[in-house]
Amino acid sequence: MSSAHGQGPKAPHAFFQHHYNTVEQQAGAAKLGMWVFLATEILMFSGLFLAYFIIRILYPEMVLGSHELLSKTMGGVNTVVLLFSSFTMAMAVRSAQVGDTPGIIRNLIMTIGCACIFMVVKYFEYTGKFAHGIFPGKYFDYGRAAAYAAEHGHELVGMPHIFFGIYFTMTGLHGVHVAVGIGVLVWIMLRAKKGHFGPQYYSPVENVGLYWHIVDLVWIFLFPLLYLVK
Amino acid sequence: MTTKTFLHGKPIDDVIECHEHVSPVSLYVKVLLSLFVLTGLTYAVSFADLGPASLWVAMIVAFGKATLVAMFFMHLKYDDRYHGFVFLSTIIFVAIFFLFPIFDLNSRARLNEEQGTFFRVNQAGDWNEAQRTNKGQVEAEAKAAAEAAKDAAKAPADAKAVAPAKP
Amino acid sequence: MATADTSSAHGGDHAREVSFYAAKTGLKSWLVTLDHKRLGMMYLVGTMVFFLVGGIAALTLRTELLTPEQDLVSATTYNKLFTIHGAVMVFLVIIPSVPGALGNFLLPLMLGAKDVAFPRLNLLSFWIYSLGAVFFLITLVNGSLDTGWTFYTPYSTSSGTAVVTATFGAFILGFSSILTGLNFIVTVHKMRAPGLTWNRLPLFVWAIYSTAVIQILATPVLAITLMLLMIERTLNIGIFDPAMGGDPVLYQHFFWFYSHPAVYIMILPGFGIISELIAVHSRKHIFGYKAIALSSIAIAIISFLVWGHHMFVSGQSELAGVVFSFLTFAVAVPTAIKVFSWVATLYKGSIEFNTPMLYALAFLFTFTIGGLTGIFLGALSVDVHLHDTYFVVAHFHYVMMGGTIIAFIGGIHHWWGKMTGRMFNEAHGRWGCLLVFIGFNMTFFNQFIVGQQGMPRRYATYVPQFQQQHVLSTIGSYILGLGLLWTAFYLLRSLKTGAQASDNPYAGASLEWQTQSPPIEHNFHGQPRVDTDPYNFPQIDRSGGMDHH
Amino acid sequence: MLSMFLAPETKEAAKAAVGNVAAAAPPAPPAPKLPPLETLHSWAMPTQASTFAESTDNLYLFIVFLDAFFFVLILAAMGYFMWKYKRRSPDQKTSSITHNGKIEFLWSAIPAVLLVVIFAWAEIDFIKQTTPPADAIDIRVTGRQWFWQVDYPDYPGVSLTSSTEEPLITMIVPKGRPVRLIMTSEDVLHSFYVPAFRVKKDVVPGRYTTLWFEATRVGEFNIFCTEYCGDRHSSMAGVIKVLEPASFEAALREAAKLEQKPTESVADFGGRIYTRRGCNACHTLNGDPATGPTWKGLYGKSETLADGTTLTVDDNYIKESILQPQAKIVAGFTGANMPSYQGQLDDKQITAIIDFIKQQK
Repeated sequence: MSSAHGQGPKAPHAFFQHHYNTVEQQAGAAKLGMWVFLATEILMFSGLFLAYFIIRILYPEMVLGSHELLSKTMGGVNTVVLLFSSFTMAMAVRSAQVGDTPGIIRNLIMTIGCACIFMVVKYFEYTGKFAHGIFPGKYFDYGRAAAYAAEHGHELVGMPHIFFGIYFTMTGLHGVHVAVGIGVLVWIMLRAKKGHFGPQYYSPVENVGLYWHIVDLVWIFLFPLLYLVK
Repeated sequence: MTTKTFLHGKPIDDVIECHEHVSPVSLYVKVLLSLFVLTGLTYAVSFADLGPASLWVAMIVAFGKATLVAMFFMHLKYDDRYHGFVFLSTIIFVAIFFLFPIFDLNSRARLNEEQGTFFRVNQAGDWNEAQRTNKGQVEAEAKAAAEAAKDAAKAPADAKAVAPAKP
Repeated sequence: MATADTSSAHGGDHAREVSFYAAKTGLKSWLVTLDHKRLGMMYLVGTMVFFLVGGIAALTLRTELLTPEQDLVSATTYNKLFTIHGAVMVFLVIIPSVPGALGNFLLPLMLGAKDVAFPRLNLLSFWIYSLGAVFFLITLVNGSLDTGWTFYTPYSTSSGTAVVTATFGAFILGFSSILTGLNFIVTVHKMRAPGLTWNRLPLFVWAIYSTAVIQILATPVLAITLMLLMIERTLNIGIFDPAMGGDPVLYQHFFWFYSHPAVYIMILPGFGIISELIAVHSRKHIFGYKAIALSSIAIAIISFLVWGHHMFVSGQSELAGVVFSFLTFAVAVPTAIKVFSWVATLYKGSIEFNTPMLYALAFLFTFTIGGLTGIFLGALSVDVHLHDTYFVVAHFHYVMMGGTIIAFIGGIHHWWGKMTGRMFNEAHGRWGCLLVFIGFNMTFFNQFIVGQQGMPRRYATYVPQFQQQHVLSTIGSYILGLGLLWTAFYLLRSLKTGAQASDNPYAGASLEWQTQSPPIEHNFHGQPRVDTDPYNFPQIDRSGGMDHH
Repeated sequence: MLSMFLAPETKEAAKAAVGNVAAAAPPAPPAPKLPPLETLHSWAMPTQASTFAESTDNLYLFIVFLDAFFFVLILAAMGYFMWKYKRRSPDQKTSSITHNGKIEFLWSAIPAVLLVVIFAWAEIDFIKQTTPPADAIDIRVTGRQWFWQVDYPDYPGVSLTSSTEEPLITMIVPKGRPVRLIMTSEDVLHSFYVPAFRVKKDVVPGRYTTLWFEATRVGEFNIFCTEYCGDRHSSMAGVIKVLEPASFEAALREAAKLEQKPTESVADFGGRIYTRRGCNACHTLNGDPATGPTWKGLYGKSETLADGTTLTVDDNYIKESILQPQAKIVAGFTGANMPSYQGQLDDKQITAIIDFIKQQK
């Protein structure tokens, strides 16, 4: 990159690992590693998406009937929250690039805040479902769920436990990723407070950012598929 | 032998180890606003009755949003092209993974329709029954409650698990 | 030829440094090591321990099959034995063996790097492997597993054995595989020595790289499949279990999307070893370097398009079967190219019949049989007859055991001096190879015949007329077991009594031979540079640039 | 724990080794006594007894010869090089050849063409095998752990089963008439395989799969289950009998008859039903628990049910268990999935079974 900015090669920083030859090599390896890791994340989620599509093909009416029980508003709020957190994350990386440490911290705190809001909304969504007997798989209580659906003017068709099984699995795995994301965001925020990051070295911020964006990307697909599509 | 310095298989003066690109804040803001607009669009469309097209519309919008995030927030637009290659080839392999099972499912449906399957029969049927007879793990009262409530909720009346037709 | 650094290229000699074994001592220096060489040795020990466990299971079930009746073990135990044999051999031995042991040890050396790109991730990967292994051991004591290594639903959702524990073990092992693959991809991209361009990479590196690509793209799907299976078993969400509205054939799609490419995770590193062995021991430039390198990548990609050939009779749509069959034949072509290229490498060479080369030649024999019999199984109408019979058992043992394991053993011999600093006894090695070769063929060749006559696999009892062949198979398996034990014996013995290995006992030209045996902690004195490809033996030998014995 | 691998074991040792699932550990079942598979030589394919067999075998042989040709070619080249270019002196000259575009193209293209030929041949045969003719006789096959049940929709009331212990006629088909099997499973995956016919298809729970064939030889042939289905997978075998069309119907009626013979006691008749209707797949007579409770000493015994209540096994409980197996499950057998015999056994037959159970003391 150095050539792109017309500066000389970067000087080794405090976090330079000796098995690398140059700072750029270390940063490049970290970033490529992250992208390859993201590829595995996408493929892992793709299994659940495929399961979802297969279920949709096998039981179209059941999926359409069941998805009415999900709250579009809560899903929509979460979508907006996650998109905004992606924005603040990108801003945190930018702050690191230009050496604005308070900016990194401010943006990371906003990102973490959004992630927490997301989890809180998820908590209310889940407990709201559980309260009406909507559990995954064999714990699904057809009677209470059907009564709940009837209250809201919908009708359960076929075997809704499958839809909610996949719903809880997909959003659950995504939720786990958000929780892990909160953990690593807090970690880099603490490091940012110690002043570890600047234009010379910001790989961790950038890579956590990439991870966070992929969590957002997955939700971009989950939201319409589970909550919206008719 | 040349006197050129090589690093990682390339002459050192050409080597690009790590792209850095600082995007302006205004770009990020524009991307965020577009994402919000697209989200609003899917949300609005979900209330319109588009039939089978709604899945396609939703997916196209989602792909648009994903592209925005990947290109600008994730810097793919300015990044080492190999990273984009990794990302795109992942999508291609996901497509392969999706293609064959869905193709299989669609092209074997013919036989199922001829014969009538457990699937089709069970769909309107009593999955709780199937669950009890096969697993016997759910508490008895939960099942009883489900059974009773189901009748009340007027679940399809022909809710009998139908065994394969026997002569 | 490659040089370790400029001064040694001009004949200057470094004072010998202590090897990586001696650089640090104590248990902790192993358990938390970041050194790829130590991790490679630990993988070697780990995989060999489980090779023994899987082997004992195999010999026990072969003994049961001496008679058509049920006598030595009960049917339940028999089912557990073949499941343990399969699951341990696949998940704990063959998949991690070559990349984990030889790949870790050799990849950075071959690239002229000080270590892999992410040493800490590498350590984590090893400990994840160990954790997965612990879950398998828990499975063994806690009711074992009787589903077959494929965990087909709905049997796996209803079996009374420890399916969740075993599945969780395999799930964890998947992450070890993913992280190793990730590490290797980045290492190959970013850590190559100056001058080591893509078409100067040793073919072993190409093979490990292609393997890593598959590990990255396929293993996450295994992880999600096993996760769904665990959820299905505990919560009955109804994706795979027909009693809950799921589709068991869908499970097979999920499973084979990983497990067919996994076949190439297992065999591609073996291909890489064979390319090295044949070129070095016949002092010839490998024939068709580009074709071999690119065919590895081609195999890696096409392997994702053929998984349905495991499902020709499973009830998937016939049309899908036809498509998968066609693509299956497509994957045979790059494999054929490799075999032809290896044979052509021997042409006008100077072939030395030492132990590693004997294993390479044995590989050519057994793997060719394994590959050619794959054609029967790719052909739809013939596969209908042969599917799930002993023919399949024989076929995949010829590929997995006769391919990967024989290549692995050959590779261990080839790099034994480099890894341990000692040489094994050559005569002992040749006897071992002979025993393994005879035992292997005797065990599995018969099984093609019982298979084509309709003997289904996974049978604890069988029709009496197959007994003769089964007895022969069992005797063969004892010979094979003996050969392997003998090999383990003389290799371990060489650690004490073996002659000191020179830095480059076989006059190899790739970078791993440019350092001490065993290597120093940071691999090289100074920065290695490369100005030619690693198979330029005729030129090297002619110019006398390399010591020849 | 590893002892299970190491020592020849007694039943007790097996139970100890499998720990918490000891209750479900079944006894060693006897090997199925099946008619030998007919083959011409000890290395040849089984008898050709269907219209598919010949063309499948032809393709098989074609691949055998092709493989043999290439194998010999590769080995001959390898052997010749090994002999000719063996290292005889340490400084033996080697060629500096690195590649040859022409020959590399040839050895990629020739196999590719041959493989396409094989694909097309196999594909044509496969399409034939998967398209049953319209006039085929339908037979329904149900796979269960661990026996086959075969029903003939055109002959109401005719039902045959395989047995895990005896080679029973499981299916009767006329020679020279296409037969279509419509198959499903009631529990796990099975696979219906007749080596002599070269046909095989998985039997999938929750779905129907079909298989068709036209037998060309009168005789008895083996049926195997080829998809692993649990403990007695290897005993899930049956016999398919091919008859001249003229004698087909009478033989079918005769084979399906499950009536008390004049010379037979009621309990003996019950014993016959025990093997003919697959009860023996899950219930032993020697006291060992298998998938279901043993019948030895069952009658009059006090059993604890899964819900904790106890009852005495009497005529009514046995009858109920046959007709509604899931109603009252004995503790420890909740995972077992016994199918209902409602409509498949009449009162007389049930009485005979009860008598037979009474006899097992």
